[in-house]
Amino acid sequence: MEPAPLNISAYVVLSAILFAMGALGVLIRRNAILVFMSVELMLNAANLALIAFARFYNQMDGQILVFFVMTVAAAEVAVGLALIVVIFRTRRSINIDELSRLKD
Amino acid sequence: MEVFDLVPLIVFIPIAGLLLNAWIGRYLSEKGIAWIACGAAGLSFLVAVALGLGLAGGSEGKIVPIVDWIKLPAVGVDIPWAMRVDTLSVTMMLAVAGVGTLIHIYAVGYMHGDARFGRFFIYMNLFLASMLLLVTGNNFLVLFVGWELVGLCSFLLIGFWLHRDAPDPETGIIGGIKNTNAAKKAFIVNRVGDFGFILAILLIWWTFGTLDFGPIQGAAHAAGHEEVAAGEVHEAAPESAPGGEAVAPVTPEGVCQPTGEGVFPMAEAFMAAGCNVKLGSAEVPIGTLIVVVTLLMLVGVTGKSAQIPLFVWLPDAMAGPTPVSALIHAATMVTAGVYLVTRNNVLYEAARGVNILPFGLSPPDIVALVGAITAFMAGTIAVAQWDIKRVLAYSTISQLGFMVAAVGLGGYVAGMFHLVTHAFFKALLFLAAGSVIHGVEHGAHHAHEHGTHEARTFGYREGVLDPQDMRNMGGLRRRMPVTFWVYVIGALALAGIFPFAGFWSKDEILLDAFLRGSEYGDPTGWLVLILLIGAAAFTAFYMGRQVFMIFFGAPRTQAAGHASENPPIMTYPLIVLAALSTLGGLLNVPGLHPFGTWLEQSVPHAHTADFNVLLALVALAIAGVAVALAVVIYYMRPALTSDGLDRLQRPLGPLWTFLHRKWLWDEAYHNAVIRPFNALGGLLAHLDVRYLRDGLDQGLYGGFNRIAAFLGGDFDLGIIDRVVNGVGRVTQQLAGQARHLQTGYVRNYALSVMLGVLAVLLILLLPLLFGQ
Amino acid sequence: MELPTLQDLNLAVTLPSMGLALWACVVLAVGLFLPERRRHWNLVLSLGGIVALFLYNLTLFDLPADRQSAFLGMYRADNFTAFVNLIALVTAFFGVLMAYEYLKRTHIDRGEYYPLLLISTSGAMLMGASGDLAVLFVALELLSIPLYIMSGLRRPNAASEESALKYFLLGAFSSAFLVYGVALVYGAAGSTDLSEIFHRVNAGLILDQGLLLAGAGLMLVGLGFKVAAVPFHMWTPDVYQGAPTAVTGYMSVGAKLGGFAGLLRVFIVALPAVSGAGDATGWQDTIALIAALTMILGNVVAIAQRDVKRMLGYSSIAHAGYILMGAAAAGSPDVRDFAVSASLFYLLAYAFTNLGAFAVTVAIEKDDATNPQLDDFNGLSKTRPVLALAMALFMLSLTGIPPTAGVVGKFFLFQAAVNAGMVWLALIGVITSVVSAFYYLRIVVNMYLREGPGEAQAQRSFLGVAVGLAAVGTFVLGVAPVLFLDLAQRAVLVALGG
Amino acid sequence: MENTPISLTTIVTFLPIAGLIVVLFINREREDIIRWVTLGTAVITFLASLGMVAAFDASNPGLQLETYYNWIPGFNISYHVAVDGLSMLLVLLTTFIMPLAVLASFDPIKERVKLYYCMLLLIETAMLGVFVTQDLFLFYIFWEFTLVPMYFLIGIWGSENRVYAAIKFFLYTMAGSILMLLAILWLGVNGDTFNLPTLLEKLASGALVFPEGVEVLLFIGFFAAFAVKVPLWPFHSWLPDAHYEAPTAGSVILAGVLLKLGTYGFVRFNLPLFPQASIDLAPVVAALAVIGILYGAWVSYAQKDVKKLVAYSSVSHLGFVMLGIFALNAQGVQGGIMQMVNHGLSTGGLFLLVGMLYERRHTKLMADFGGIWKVMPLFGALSLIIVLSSMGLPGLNGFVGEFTILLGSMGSNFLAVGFTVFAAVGVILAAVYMLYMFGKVYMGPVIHPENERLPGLDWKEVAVLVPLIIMIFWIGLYPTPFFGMMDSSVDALVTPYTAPGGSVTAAPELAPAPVAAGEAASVGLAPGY
Repeated sequence: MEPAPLNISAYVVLSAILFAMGALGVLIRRNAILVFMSVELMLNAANLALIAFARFYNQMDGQILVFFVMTVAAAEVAVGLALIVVIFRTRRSINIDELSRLKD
Repeated sequence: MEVFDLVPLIVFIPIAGLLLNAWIGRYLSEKGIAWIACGAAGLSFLVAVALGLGLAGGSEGKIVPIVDWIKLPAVGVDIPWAMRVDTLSVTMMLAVAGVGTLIHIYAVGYMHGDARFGRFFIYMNLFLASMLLLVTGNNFLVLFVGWELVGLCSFLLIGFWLHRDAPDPETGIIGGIKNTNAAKKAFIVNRVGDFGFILAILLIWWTFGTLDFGPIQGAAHAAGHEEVAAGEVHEAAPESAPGGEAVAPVTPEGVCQPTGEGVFPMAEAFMAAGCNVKLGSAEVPIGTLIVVVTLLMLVGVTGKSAQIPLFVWLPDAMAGPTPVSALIHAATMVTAGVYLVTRNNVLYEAARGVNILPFGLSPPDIVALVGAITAFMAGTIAVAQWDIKRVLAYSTISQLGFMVAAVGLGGYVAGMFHLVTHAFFKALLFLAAGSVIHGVEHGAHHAHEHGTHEARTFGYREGVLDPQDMRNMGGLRRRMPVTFWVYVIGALALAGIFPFAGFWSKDEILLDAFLRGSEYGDPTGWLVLILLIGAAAFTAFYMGRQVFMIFFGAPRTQAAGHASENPPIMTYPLIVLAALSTLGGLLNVPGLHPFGTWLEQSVPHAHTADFNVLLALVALAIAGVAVALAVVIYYMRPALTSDGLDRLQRPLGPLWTFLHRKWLWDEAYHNAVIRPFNALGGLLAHLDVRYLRDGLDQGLYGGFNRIAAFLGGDFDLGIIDRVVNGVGRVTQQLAGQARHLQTGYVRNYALSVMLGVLAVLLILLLPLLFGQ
Repeated sequence: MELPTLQDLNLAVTLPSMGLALWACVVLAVGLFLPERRRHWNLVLSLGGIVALFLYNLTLFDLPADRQSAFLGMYRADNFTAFVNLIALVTAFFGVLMAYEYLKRTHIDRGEYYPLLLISTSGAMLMGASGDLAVLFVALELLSIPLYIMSGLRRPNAASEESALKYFLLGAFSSAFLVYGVALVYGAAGSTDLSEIFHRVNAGLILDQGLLLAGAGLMLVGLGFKVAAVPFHMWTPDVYQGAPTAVTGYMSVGAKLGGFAGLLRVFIVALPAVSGAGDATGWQDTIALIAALTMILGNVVAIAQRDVKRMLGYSSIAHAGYILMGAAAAGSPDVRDFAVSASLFYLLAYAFTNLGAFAVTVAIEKDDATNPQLDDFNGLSKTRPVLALAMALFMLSLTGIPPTAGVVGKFFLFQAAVNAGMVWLALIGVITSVVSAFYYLRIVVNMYLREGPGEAQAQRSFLGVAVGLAAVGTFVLGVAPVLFLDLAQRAVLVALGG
Repeated sequence: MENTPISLTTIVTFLPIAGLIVVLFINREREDIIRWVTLGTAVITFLASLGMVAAFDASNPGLQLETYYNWIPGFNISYHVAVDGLSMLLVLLTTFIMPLAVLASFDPIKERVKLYYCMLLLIETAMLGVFVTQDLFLFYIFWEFTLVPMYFLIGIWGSENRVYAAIKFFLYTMAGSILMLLAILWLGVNGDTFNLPTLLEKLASGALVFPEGVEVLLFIGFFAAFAVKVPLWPFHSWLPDAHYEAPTAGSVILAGVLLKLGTYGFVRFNLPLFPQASIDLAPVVAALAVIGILYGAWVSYAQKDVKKLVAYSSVSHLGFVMLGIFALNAQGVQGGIMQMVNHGLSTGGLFLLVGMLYERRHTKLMADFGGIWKVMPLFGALSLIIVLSSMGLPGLNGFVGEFTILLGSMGSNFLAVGFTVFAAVGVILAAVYMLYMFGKVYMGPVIHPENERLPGLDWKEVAVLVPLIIMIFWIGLYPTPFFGMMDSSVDALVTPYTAPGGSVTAAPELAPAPVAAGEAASVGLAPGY
C-alpha cells in the first residue's frame, strides 16, 4: 500500500513546537498542577507526531502507541493528582518552589 | 693432613672461647672467664706458631677452603670462605695472636673487679677472631669481613664503659656518653674508609671475575721476581689456567679475559697485555682501573690505619680500657691498612707505572706521602698533649704513618718489620701507661682514704683527679720501678735508639725512602725522607718529655706520691714485651735479613736494602739531639712551670695551642662535615614531613576535599545552579515572564535535564550537520 | 491477516513479569482483607511469589529459538530477559525482606507496599524483555509509577512527600522525552518493533537520519534519567534522602536495572548502527561521555555527603557511570557480547552489594524519622560485629576491593572498555574508583576505628536474613563469579533474525 | 591448559584461611585459645612451606608445584599458582615471619583479640597469594586484598594517629595499583589471556607485540603500583605514617613482607614482560632508588623517634633492592631478592625491638631511653646483632645482600658507575643513623630513673627474636642454599638483558640477547676514571 501523500514535516514541526512549549512550561511554572499539565502537553505533542507518522506510513503501530500513551498518561494523572493533594494537605501549598527541604 | 689445615682453628678457637664465655660466663668467677679467654688466645697463638714452623720447614703454605659463601653459579660468582697460609699471613697471625695473648693476660689484672668482666673478654676474643680472619682470608671479601668486624670490636670496646656517669674531666661530658660518641665516631669513620674498600672490591670482581688472591707462590716464583724493580711492567705472566689449558688473557677485541687464576697473577698478565676492562657498557684500560682500585683501597687504609684525613677517630678511641688501646688501637687492628697494602703489593707496584694522575704521582707515591705527612703531623701534635694515652695515640698515628710510607715506597719488608716491632713496643707502652694509670688511681684511693687533700690537680674542674693527665704525675720512678723500666725500654725503642727494636725497623724505612730518592731519582722519596726524619725527631722528643714528666722530678700530686706498683699478672706481660722490644730488631738483622727472605715467599715485590751505616748514624744523631733537648727542657728543671704550664707553652704561644688542639682537625670536620650533615638531615626530615607528608598529602587530600566540597556544594548547587538559574532567567525573559527571578529547585532540575537534552542532541546531530 | 492463536502468543515465557504483576494484584486483594495481626501474610505471599517465579525463571534460559518470542515479537524471552528477570527478582526479594520490619516500626505499614513493589519489579523485567518501543514505554511507566507512590509512602512526612512529588514531576518530564523520542524513531524508521527498526536502519530505509538520531538521543535522555546518569541525575540525592529507606534501597537497584535493561535492549538490538558510519556507532561516544561525567560527578560529590542515604545516592550515580561504561563498550560490535554480559554481571553484583548496604542502613536508622548520618555508624563493630562486618564487605565491594563481587564486576567492565579501545574511559573509571574509596572507607572507619554508640535497631530476624544473604551473595560472586558469569555470558543481545 | 590437582602451593596459601575458619568458631572471650590456634596455624603453614622447599627442584628454572584450575572459563582467567626460584624464598620469608608476628602480639594486643588474629591470618594468605600466583587477574585480587587486613591492623590497633595512617595507606596503595589494573587489562585483552606464562610465551613467539610506545605505558602502569608499595622515593610518604602508627606485628608484617610485594612485582612482571622498557627506564628507576637510599638514610638520622627512624630506614634499604633489580643482571637481581629477605628479617626484627621497648616504657622517643643495654643486657646484645644486620655488617645477612646488589649495579650494562658509588655512600649513612639510634637508646648511662628497673625479656620475646638471629647469622655466613634456590630462575630471567660479552663473567655460554642492549645503555664511567 502506497503511503498517502502527506506533508509530514509540517506535523512534525507543529508537534515539536508543542513539545517545546510543554517543556518550557515545566521550566517556568511554579504551580505543581500547571507543571504537570505542561508534561501532559509534551506527551500530547508526542501523540501528535505519532499519529502523523502513522498516517504517513499508513499503518497501525503509531496509533496503537498513542493509545498506550494516553492510558499511561491517565495513570500518571491519577498518581500525580493524588500526590499533589497529599502535599497540599500537609503544606497548604502546591508551589513547587517551596519543595526545597531536601538538599545538601 | 698437613699442619696448614689447622688454620681454621686459629679463628674458631677464639670464637669457641667467646661462645663459651657468653654461654656459661655468668656462672663463672673472674678466674674461670680469664682462663677460657686467655686459653683461647694462647691456643690461637700456638696454632700460629705451628703454622710458622710449618712454613719455616720449607713448605709453601696452603689455601684452605672452608665452605661456600656467596655463590651464584649461573654467573660465575664464587666467593668462598677460605683461608690462606703464607708467610705474610703467618707473620700477622704470630704478631696478633702473640701480642694478643699477652694483652689478654694483662687485662685479667687490669679489668679486675669490673662489673662486666666477662663481656670484656668476650669482646676481646671476638676481636682476636676477627683480626685473625682478616689476616688469613684468601679473598678480598673474607678480608673485608675481618676488616669490618675488627671495626665492630673496636666500637664495642671503645664504648665498653658506656654506662660511666662521671663527667669527663676535659669536656665535662658524661663519661658514658663520651665513650659512646667515641665508639660511634670510630665505627663511622672506619665505614667511610670501608666505602672505598668495598668499591675497590667491586671493581676487582668485574675486572678479574674472582676475588681470590691467587695461588701461593713458591720460593722459586718469588725469586723470579727478585729483579723486578718498581715501575717496570712485569713480564712473566702465567699463561695457563689451573686446568692446564692455555687461556689467552685477552679477547681478540682487546678486552681482558679472566682466566680464573686469582687476582694477582691475572693483574700482572693483564698489565702485560695492556688490555681493556669491560665494565658495564664502558671499557677502561687496565692501568686506569688498577690506579682507581689502589686509590680506593687507600681510602680504606686511611680509615683503618688512622691516616690523614681519617685519623680523627683514633685519639678519641683512647676512651676505651687501656688493654684495648694497646691491642686494637696500637698493635694490631690499626696495622691492618699496612697489611692490606702489603698484601696488594702486586697491584700497587703495577699502578706505579701508570702515569695518569697529576704531578706525575702514582698511587704508591700518594700512599707514601699520606703516610709521611701523617707521621710528621701526628708527631708534632703528640708534643703538646697532656693525656698520657693521648700522647701514645698520636705516637701510634705517627708510627702508622711510618709504616704506610714504607709500603708506599715499596718497602714492604720494612713496613711489615716496623709493624711487628711497633706491635711490641707500642703494646708495651700502652700497657705500661695503663699500669701507670692504675698505679695513680690506687694512689688516689690511698690518699683519699688517708684523708689527704690534693693541693692542686690538673685537667679537672672540681678538684677530682684525672689519673691520665701527666701533669698529675711525676716522680713515679721510685713508686713503680718495674713499670718505669719497661716504659723506658719502650720509649727508647719507639724513639729509635740503638739497639732497640725500633731503631732497626725505622732505619729500614728511612733507608727505603733514601733509596727511592737516590736510586730511582724519585722526588717523592726525598720528600718522604725529610718528613720522616722530622717525625722521628719529634718522636724522640715527646717520648723524652713523657718519660721525664711521668717518672722524674717530684710527685706533683698526692696520688702520684702514693702510687703503687701493680700485681705480677700485669707486670709479667710487660716484661715479656720489653724483652721483645729490646730484641725484636734481630728479626731482620742486617746482613742476614731473615724476615725479608721469609716475606719474599708471599710478597713478590719484597726486597730488602742493605744496611746503610751513614743513614743510621744520622737518624740516631737526630734522635739523640731530640732526647737531649727533652732532657734540657723537662729534666733539668721541673717539667712544669710554677703556674702549671708546659715549659714550651709560653715560648711557643699560639703554635702550642695549634698543636694542642690537634691542628684544629676536629673543628674543621665539625664545621665542614658534621654540621652540614646534621643540618641537611634535619632539613630533609623537615621537608619530608612538611612537603611530602603534610604538604603533598594534605595538599592533595585537602585540595581534593575542597574540590569535592566545591563540586558538591558550590558547583553542583552553585555553579550548575547559577548557570541553570541564569539560563532559566534568560528563558523566562524570552517567554516574557520576568517577574520571578527566583526559580525553585524542581525547575532547576528540570532545566538540568533540558540542558542535557540539548547537549545530547547537539552531540548526536552536529556531525550530521557538518557531514552533509 | 490471520489472527494469532493463543499458542502464538507464547504466554508461558512471559510468566515471570506478567505473573508477578498478576500476583501483585492477588497480594493487593488479599491485603485489603488482612486484619492487623495477619499482616505478615503480605510478606509471605510476596516472597512466595518471588521465589516461585525465580525458580521458574531459571528454566527460561536457553529456550529454543521458536519460543524466544511472545506476543508476536513484542516480548523477547531470550537469555538477556532471563538474566534481567533473575536480578529483578533478587532485588524484589531483598526489597520485601528489608521493608517488613522497617515499615512496622516507622508506622507506614501499608499493605500497598508489597503489590507496588512487585508491580514495579515486573516493569523492570518487562523493560529488559521489550521487543517493541510500545512495550518499552509501558514497562518504563510500570516501573516508575509505583516508585513515585512508594517514595511518598511515609506520610504525613514533608520530606517523603516532597521526594515523591519531585520524583513524579521529573519522572513524568523525562518520560515525555522518551515518548517523543519513540515517536521520532518511529517516524524515521516506520516501525516500533526493535528488530524491524534494526533492519530498516541497516538497510538504509529510513526517512531521515536526523530524525532517527534525535529520537535516539531523546530516548537516551528518558532512560538516562531512570539510571541517574549525569546530567539527568539531580533528582537522585533528594529522592534517595526523602524516600523511606527501604524504598530507596529497592529503588536504587530496581530503577537502575530497568533503565539499563531498556537502554541495552533498545540501543543494542534496534540501533547498533544508528550513525551508519561503520563499526563506531553514533551514540557510543555520547554514552561514553555521559559515563565519564557520571563517574566523576557521582564519586566526587559523594565525598562531601554526611547523610548516608544521600551519600549512597551519589554512590548509585557513580555506579550508573560504571555500567554506562559497559553500555558504551557494547557499542563496539566486537566487544558487544562481552560488554553486555559484563554489564549484567555488574548489575547483579551491584544488586547484592547495594541492597545489602541499604539493609544495614535500614538497621541503623532510628525510629524518629531522622535520616541516618555517617556518625551513626560509629563503633558499630563493637556493638554489632556481624552487621559491621557485612557492611564493611559491602563497602569494599562498592569500592572494588577483593574478595567481593564489586571487584570482579568492575574488572570486567574495565576490561570491556579497554577492549573497545576506550582506555581513557577505563582510566577515569579506575581513578574514580580510588576516589570512591574516600567515602566508602569513611563508613568503615566509623564502624571500626571510631568509638561511638553505633547501636543498631534491634531487628535480627528478616532484616538480618537480608543482610546475611546479601553478604553471602557479595562474597560468593567475588570468589566464584563463574556461577553467574556463565549465565551472564549467555545473555547476549542480538537483533532477532539479524 | 588442563586443570591440575591441588599442589602444596595451594595448600600452603590457604592454610591460614583454614585456621581462620577454626578461629571464627571460637568464642571471642576465649582469647588464649584464639592466640594459640593462630600461632599453631602459622607454624603449621611454615612447616608446610618447608615441605615445599623439600619438593622444590632448584635446578629447574621454571614453575613448580603448580595448581591450574580454569577458574573463570571464557574470560581467560585461571586459578594458577606455582613457585619458582623468584618466589620460593619470599614464600618462606612470609611463613617464617608470620609465627613471629603472631607470637609478638600475644601480650601487646588485648582488645578485639579475635578480629586481630583473623586479620593476621587473612593477610598471610593474601601475601602468599601474591607471591605464588601466575595469573594477572588473580594477582590483582590478592594484591588488592592485602590492603584490607593491613588497613584494619593499622586502623584498629595502631597508635594515636592510626585512622589517618590507615586511610593514607589504603588510598596511596590503591591509587598506585589502579594503574596496574589498566595495564593488566590491556595485556589480558590483547594477549587474550591473563595467564602470565602464556603471555610470556606469546611475547616470545611474537604472537603478542606491543605497539609503539605502549610498552613503556604498560611498564609505568605496573611501576605505579609497585613503586608505591616498595616504596620508591618519592612515593614513600605513606610509609612512615603507616609504620609508625601500626601495632608491632603490623609493622613487622609491613616491613617484613608487604613491602616486598612491590619489589617482587618488579621482578615477576616488569622485567620479563617489558624488557625494552625496563632497559630504557633502568637508569631512571635506579636513580630514584639511589636517591631513596641516601634520602631515607638522611631523614632517618634526623628522627627523634625510634620507630620513625626504623620506618625511614626501610626507604633506604629498599632503595638497595630496587637498585639491584634494575641492574638487570643476575648478580643484581639475586642480591635484590636476597636483600628482600634480609630486610624482612632485619627491619622486622628492629620493629620487634621497638615494640618490646614500647611495651615497657610506652614511649618511642629516643630521648626517653639511654643505657638500656645495662638494664637489659640480653636484650641489648640481641638488639645489637639486629642493628648490625640492618647496617650490613659483613658476616651478617645484610651484607650478603648489599654486596651482591652493589656487585650487580657496578657491572650493570645499563647503569653508570656513579649509581654504585652513591649507593655505597648509603652504607656509610646506614652506620651513621643506626649507631646514632643505638647510642641514644642502648648506650650511655641510664639518664631516666624510670628506665632503671625494666623487666628483662620473657620467653615469648626471646622465642620471637632468636629465630630471627639464627637466620641473620645463617644467611650472613652461609647463604649458598638461599642463592642456590633462585640461581637458575634468575638466570633465565635476566638472559634477555645480558648482552654477549656485556659483562665479564666466567659464564661465557650466556645466551645472546635478542634485545639491543648496548644501544640503550649509553652510560659510561664517571669522569676521571
